[in-house]
Amino acid sequence: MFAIDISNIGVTIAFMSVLGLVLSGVLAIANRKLWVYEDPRIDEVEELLPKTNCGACGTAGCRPFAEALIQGELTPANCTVSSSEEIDEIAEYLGVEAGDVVKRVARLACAGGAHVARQRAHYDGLESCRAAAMVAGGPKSCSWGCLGMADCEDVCDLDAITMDQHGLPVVNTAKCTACEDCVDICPKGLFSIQPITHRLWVACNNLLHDEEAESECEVACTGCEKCAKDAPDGLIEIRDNLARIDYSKNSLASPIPIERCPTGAIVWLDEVKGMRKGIEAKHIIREEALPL
Amino acid sequence: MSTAEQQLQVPQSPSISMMVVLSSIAMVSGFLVVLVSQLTAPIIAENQRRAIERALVQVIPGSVSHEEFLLQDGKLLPAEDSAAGESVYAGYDANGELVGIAARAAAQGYADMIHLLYGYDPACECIRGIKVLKMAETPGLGDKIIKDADFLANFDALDASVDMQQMALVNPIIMVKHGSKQHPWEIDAISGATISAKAVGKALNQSAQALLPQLLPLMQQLERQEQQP
Amino acid sequence: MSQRRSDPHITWDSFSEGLWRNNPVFVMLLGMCPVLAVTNSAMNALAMGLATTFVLVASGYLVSLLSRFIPRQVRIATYIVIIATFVTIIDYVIQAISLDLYNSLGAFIQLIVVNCMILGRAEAYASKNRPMKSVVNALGMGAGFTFALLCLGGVRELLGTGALFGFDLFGPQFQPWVVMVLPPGGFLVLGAWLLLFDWLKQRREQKQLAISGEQTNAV
Amino acid sequence: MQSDSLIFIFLNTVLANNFVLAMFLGLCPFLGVSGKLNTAVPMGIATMFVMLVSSVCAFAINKVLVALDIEFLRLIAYIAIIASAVQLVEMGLKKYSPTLFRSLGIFLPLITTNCAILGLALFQTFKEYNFSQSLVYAVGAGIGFILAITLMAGLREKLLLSTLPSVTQGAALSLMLGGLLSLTFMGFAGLGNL
Amino acid sequence: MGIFNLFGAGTFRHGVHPPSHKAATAHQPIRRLPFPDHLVIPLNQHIGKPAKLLVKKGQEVVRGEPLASADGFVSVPIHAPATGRIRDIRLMPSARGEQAMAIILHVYAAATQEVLWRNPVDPGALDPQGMIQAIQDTGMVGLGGAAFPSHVKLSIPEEKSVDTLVVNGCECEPYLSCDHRTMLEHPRELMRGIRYAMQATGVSKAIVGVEENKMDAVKLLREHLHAQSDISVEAVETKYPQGSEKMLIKSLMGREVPAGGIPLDIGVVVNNVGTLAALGKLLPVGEGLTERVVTVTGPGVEKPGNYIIPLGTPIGYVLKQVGYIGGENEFILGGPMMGPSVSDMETPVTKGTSGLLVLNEPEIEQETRRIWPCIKCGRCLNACPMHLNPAYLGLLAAKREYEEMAQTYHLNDCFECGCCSYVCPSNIPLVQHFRIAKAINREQAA
Amino acid sequence: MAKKPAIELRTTPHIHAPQDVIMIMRNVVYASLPMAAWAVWQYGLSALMLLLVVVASCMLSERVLNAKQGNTLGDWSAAITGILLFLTLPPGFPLWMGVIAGFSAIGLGKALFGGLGMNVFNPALVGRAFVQAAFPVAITSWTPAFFDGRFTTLIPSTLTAPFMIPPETGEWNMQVAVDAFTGATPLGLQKFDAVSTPVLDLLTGMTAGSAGESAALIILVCGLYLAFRGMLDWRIPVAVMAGTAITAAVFHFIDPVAYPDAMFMLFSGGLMLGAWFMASDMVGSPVTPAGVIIYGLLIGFVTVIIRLFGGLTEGVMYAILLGNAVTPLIDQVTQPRVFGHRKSS
Ligand SMILES: Cc1cc2nc3c(=O)[nH]c(=O)nc-3n(C[C@H](O)[C@H](O)[C@H](O)COP(=O)(O)O)c2cc1C
Ligand SMILES: Cc1cc2nc3c(=O)[nH]c(=O)nc-3n(C[C@H](O)[C@H](O)[C@H](O)COP(=O)(O)O)c2cc1C
Ligand SMILES: Cc1cc2nc3c(=O)[nH]c(=O)nc-3n(C[C@H](O)[C@H](O)[C@H](O)COP(=O)(O)O)c2cc1C
Ligand SMILES: Cc1cc2nc3c(=O)[nH]c(=O)nc-3n(C[C@H](O)[C@H](O)[C@H](O)CO)c2cc1C
Ligand code: SF4
Ligand code: SF4
Ligand code: SF4
Ligand code: SF4
Ligand code: FES
Repeated sequence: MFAIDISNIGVTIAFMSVLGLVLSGVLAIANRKLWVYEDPRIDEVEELLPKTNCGACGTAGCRPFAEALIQGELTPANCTVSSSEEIDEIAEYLGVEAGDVVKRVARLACAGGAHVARQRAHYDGLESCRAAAMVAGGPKSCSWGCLGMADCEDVCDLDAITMDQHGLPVVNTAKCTACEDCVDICPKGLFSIQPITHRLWVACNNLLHDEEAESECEVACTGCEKCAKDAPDGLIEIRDNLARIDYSKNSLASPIPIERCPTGAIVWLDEVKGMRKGIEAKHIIREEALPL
Repeated sequence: MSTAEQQLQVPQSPSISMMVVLSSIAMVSGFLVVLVSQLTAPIIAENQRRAIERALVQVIPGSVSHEEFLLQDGKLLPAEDSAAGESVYAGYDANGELVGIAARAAAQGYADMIHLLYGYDPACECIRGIKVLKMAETPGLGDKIIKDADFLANFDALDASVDMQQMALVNPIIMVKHGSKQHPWEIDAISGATISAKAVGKALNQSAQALLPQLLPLMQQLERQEQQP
Repeated sequence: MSQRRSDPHITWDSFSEGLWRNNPVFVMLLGMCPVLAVTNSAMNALAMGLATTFVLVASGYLVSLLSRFIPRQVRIATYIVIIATFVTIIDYVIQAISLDLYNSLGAFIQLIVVNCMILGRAEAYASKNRPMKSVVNALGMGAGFTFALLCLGGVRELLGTGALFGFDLFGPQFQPWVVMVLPPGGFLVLGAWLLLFDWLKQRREQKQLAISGEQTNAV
Repeated sequence: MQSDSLIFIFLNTVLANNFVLAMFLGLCPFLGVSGKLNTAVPMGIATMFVMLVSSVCAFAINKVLVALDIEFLRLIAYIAIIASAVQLVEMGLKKYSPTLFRSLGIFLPLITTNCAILGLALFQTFKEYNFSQSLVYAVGAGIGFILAITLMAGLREKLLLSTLPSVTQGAALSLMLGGLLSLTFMGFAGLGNL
Repeated sequence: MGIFNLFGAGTFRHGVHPPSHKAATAHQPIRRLPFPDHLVIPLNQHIGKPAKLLVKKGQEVVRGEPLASADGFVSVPIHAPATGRIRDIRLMPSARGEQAMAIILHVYAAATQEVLWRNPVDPGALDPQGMIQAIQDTGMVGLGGAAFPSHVKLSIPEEKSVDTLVVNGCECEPYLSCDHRTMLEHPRELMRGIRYAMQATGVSKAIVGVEENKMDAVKLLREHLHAQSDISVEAVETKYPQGSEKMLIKSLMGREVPAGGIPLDIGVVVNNVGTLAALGKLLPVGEGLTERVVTVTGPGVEKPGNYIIPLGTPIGYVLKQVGYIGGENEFILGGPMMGPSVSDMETPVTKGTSGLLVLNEPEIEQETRRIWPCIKCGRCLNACPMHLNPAYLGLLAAKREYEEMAQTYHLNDCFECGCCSYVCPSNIPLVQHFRIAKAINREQAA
Repeated sequence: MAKKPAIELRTTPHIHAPQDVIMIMRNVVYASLPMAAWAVWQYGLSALMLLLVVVASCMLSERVLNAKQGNTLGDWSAAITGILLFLTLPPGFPLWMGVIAGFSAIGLGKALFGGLGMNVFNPALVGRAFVQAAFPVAITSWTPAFFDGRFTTLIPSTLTAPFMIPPETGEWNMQVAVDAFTGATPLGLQKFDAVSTPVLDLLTGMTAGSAGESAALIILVCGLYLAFRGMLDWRIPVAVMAGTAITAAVFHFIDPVAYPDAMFMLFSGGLMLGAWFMASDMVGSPVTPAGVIIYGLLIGFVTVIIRLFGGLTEGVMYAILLGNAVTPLIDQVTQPRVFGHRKSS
């Protein structure tokens, strides 16, 4: 029953070797005749990829993906098929840039949460600071202060910003990568990127003075100049009724200038205890929003 | 970059080793495949034969042994010659008497082609049974052509007598709506699977119209061939 | 190719990787065509899974053995020839075992050749690892693939026909959900499995977040 | 309509037995490269092109194999030759028409290892199509693929603008969409039968 | 002439038909409001560079005296609306939201309506150049709402040629009727102003476009024309935003202002009837623009009507004069479709303020509706006079795809008319989205 | 909640057209109730039970699956989905299958994509397409209208035990049918037996079919009500009907014997219901003015093609789903020419 047909085997082997020869021959010739210069790194990166050509990365296959990687359009992690070690390897090959020397983070120049800052009106519309700012500057009395509608939280891809119970954004400095997205989106320009070593901080942006400022917000900078007087020479200056810190003299900074601030608009950012206000600062224990 | 420079950069690919490697691997795999195919060929042939056998028993009631012929240009040839032609199976009872012949038919069903085998009884000039060989109809709907007892009962004795001129069937096999079968050459359709059922009818009609008029004059050959061994 | 720095030892992970963490179907979404096409019954799924595993293991072994000798330009062609050889072999073997099974799997046995997973594994793993390690990994991948196929095939057969591996479970009066064994069923059931896994994953992540969440607000 | 007439073959492969939505062929690109219309459409066109090439190759090779009585080598021969032919086309494109290469060529390697191509070659052989039927089959399959992937890409682009529930993003959504499209295409089942 | 004119009143495609609410004010003559005790006079009441301050804190000024001078060509001077003393120069809330520099003028109780400072010219003797200068000296800006310096608009660059002056008397915003009343009460000034504008631009033809709901004004104006006049008065369909210059030109002349272009590009200059009437009144006597007609109306106002109000009058004072019903209110400067709402009662009436609309509780309740997701109903597409696709723009905005909005969907052609938001059944604040998108695109480009 | 400050800040425009989503949806419910009532009048208690079960299933699914967005039942859209889904089912459809239909309509058709307005396919039709593919026999089992005792007895398949095969209704049909009830829809009769049904019967619902598809006249009146109130875009149904009529007329012209005329095509099957209430669902249809016309014509064309040449007797549902699938492409190629631009770019 299991008769072996020798001639058939012969034909098979002949066919296969001819096939192999022809194919490799054609490829070899094509390789010479049709060769085009390409970035050699593409080959190298492609080598590191799984070459399943599955298209899961959204490109047309592993080679286009490699090209996109080299052009920086995509990141190695876009390849869902590679294991994390493989991804690391590719990232290493491509050379990820070295980390920052001093970490920089986003800082907010306002502390006027709903419990201390007054509202002038009721805003009704798109829940967005940008949108609200375009309607008569927003419902807040203070024209400079945080509107608390979380555009910054929304744009932060790293989830580094969360809104606290008074509607103020809190930056998680561990997650913040100083990408400036929040700086760009805030309609009031309240965010700035600061080296994390800048610890003396004016948490207000209001340009009114005295009672006018205080009537709008209990933690406003009133321009009373106490901090400027207590600080070492030139570290703090009052311009347009607002205290301004000259960070080129950051080495002189200490918690001393915050001590006599009556509203607590100038603060010291402690590594462990977080935001600290001076002893003179009004103690605010109210939790609910201020009435109109 | 000038053409000359470009030429310079052409990599010196190891063409010879490419060819050697690819063709030797191709050779080896060719060898493996041919071995496996030759080893399995008889088993597969046996499997197929048994499958056909089983089907033939179903469509030619009372048959115990079968013989395959090829119908080509109005002549019957033994199946061994691998010449092209329509396969026709003759079924014999225990006494070696011809009890029926079977042939394949096919038509487009709901989803894809329906291939079937049907048995023809020369005695009653009717179709005695069908067996679906291959289909892709919807389970639960189209597959009633296999499972529905009422439908299959149509083929207990489906009239397929050939007219005088031996050119065509006297009455073409037709499909009628469920529950309205009146003549022995009509098939009662399945409600809910009209299309699949119709395809069966169409396949039978086409095949019987083409095959039976050719085959009937050769009936003697079928019997005679059997008596030889 | 200087970056070949994989650990030469066979570890549990070289096997288990394909089972769950990098499951070829649920995670990597490779070889979708056979996954959806043949899973209208658990039996088909099992057969397909085993056939694929066979090809995966055999070609993985051979590729790993030969990869040093194969020039870059003909690598893909060679791998494909190797894979196609094993696929042809398994194709004939299945025909020899059962024609019914062969018929219900259709052309998809032959289409194992183009299952991206096999070529992908040959390239990405077998060509960079020792033969035995490749075999272990291929076994894991194959097992993961088979498992996934069974997940799909089981649900589709159960709802689509009321049976599992051909055993009637709900009695003759059960109304089958024909859609499950039809093409849309394939898409929808796999989609549903993925939804389920995603949902479970998200719930787990949320729980973890809830645990670690308290510390995040410190400035 | 005759089931081997060219028009039937065409309609059937485009709609009723759409390669992607009814036959489960070419799902990897269908799921992977359907995120954006401006990649999906070239991908579809390139696939159709490769289908034509492989249909012709397969038809020729099959004649040789049958003549030599070595049909069991069909699979190996088909895949090896299709892969090489596509690689050749790719290199040629890259050399002689970089623009076309950039828009279509980059998809070629992805397509080679895709079931739709080999499936087409195998099915046309199983169905014993003659040369013109094979060509029409290839064109139909190609157009069917373009149709499916374009619809899918359109839907996915539209859904980019929706607020999807967090669990339905990514592959699960693509599969569900594929399922609904496939459900839609069931309406074409049996088209041309009557 | 556009083909639309073959079928009755000219019009443009799309737009909306909000209820007009004009009856409360349209039939009452314009009245004058007394001076408040102080005026808040912002330095940037116009588009362009803010005016340059001429006065100091504590200085005394007389009505009509320049307080600030034009700072460059695209800028206009500001004249004292009343006699009094400069109390302060400081940041004050503006209608736009940010705090802006403003002069606080303490008005003497004895101050009279008499204008004590003027610089008369003889319009007949002026060449176009001189005419432009004279117009700039009046501090005239577009009173239609945009407050664009009129002299800039009327000075035609060498390389351009203009053939038509379109006078915009549509007043398509609901509630407002100041232009209507101006046409009825000051047709002579208006005609004179049209002549000046024609003289400055050198055009040979002027068309006054008036919506069909003001046929009395059409009739009256036509009575002031001779049979063969180069000025004509045409009625156009009553539809918002018919008064937008692009739409009005389309309706009257069938011409389309090219995208990103201005009417000048197709040989047209558009001025509001109020602008030209004021010009006709001020230019010959050489007075500055110190007051304007404002429609004060809305369900929250006791005595709705059109009032001549000195520029700088805080809206709180205006409301006290006309009497307003308290409770929950919304204060809108201008019409309900385009006017910004304000929250500070010190916000002054400025050159661009055409109306003061007070909505109260029932209207607010009715308009404060839940925002649903876009249901792709396409109503916004059928409303947008610019034929944009606000639905997709809105969806893209929600995903912050601002660049694509501008590049693929022509965001920058949107002039924020609000038709799309008006019809949106899902109450999507589309215009608000678009403003944000434009602002962010501008910032990114800068 | 704190008391609202007395000054309100809102953005332009400060006024809105009176129709909002809830109002539109509520009116669609009103407009679909007469059709549902007619179906109940025709088929009696079974239809009523099916209506209630399907609507309840849709609303419950909406409540559970869209829980993240709060209670979204108030927008009425789930109720519409339920009613319209009911209208597309055969009146004797087993109740348990009705539950599945409702669940898949909301689950697969809507919640998966994020709820109201986000879906790409018409939810009711997704539900029906799902059960049609799942239970193809039950969904093509028609029962006669106006049978005696329809308000006291149930169609035997209605109360099938969950997950079980419904009993054959053929025999029961014979018993209750006043005149010989064939159990075939006008389209089925036309297609398989070349028997055509008078248009008058089609208009008044004296034919077999889905619960709500069989009275074209009522559908037309309800649809026109919505169109006149501006609640639906009249161009869509008109385009669908035009597409159907033109295609049918062309084929009828080619071969009047084999292909029925345009009137029959327009008033048979679910075309009226589909055109007025389902193709017109704005969520799945194009937004552009030119797009809706193309969309409608395409639906009409595909419907006729499936009816004439497909394996199925009815194609409206698949045509609309296809139209939904093509909608994003139509939207892309029919962006309006922006004012002041030479040609759309
Ligand atoms: C999911 C699905 C699968 C179907 N499968 C089949 C099938 O396999 N065979 C068939 O003849 N009709 C099939 N049909 C067609 C319908 O049942 C069709 O209405 C019927 O064949 C003709 O109606 P009638 O027989 O009730 O007159 C299918 C329909 C659907 C929706
Ligand atoms: C930056 C800018 C430059 C303009 N330049 C001119 C100009 O040179 N000539 C002119 O006639 N109008 C000019 N305009 C005025 C516009 O054409 C238009 O009349 C003005 O923006 C007010 O339009 P509106 O009232 O329709 O909103 C300019 C407007 C802006 C904002
Ligand atoms: C949506 C919209 C509606 C407008 N409606 C009017 C109007 O009703 N009356 C009017 O005089 N100007 C209206 N304008 C302003 C005109 O476009 C144009 O700027 C003005 O007529 C120019 O005249 P001016 O510079 O004298 O103000 C509208 C502008 C926009 C964008
Ligand atoms: C005119 C009109 C037609 C509608 N048609 C349907 C429909 O066919 N199916 C459906 O599920 N909902 C329909 N709805 C309701 C609603 O739009 C639908 O549930 C949305 O698709 C949900 O996002 C319709 C609503 C309107 C206003
Ligand atoms: S910081 Fe700026 S963006 Fe963030 S909530 Fe406050 S106003 Fe909004
Ligand atoms: S006063 Fe200062 S702290 Fe208070 S809201 Fe304004 S900016 Fe913020
Ligand atoms: S606001 Fe812009 S988008 Fe909306 S209708 Fe007006 S021009 Fe069109
Ligand atoms: S009007 Fe509103 S709901 Fe309708 S399409 Fe436009 S944005 Fe969407
Ligand atoms: S498995 Fe079919 S294309 Fe990848």
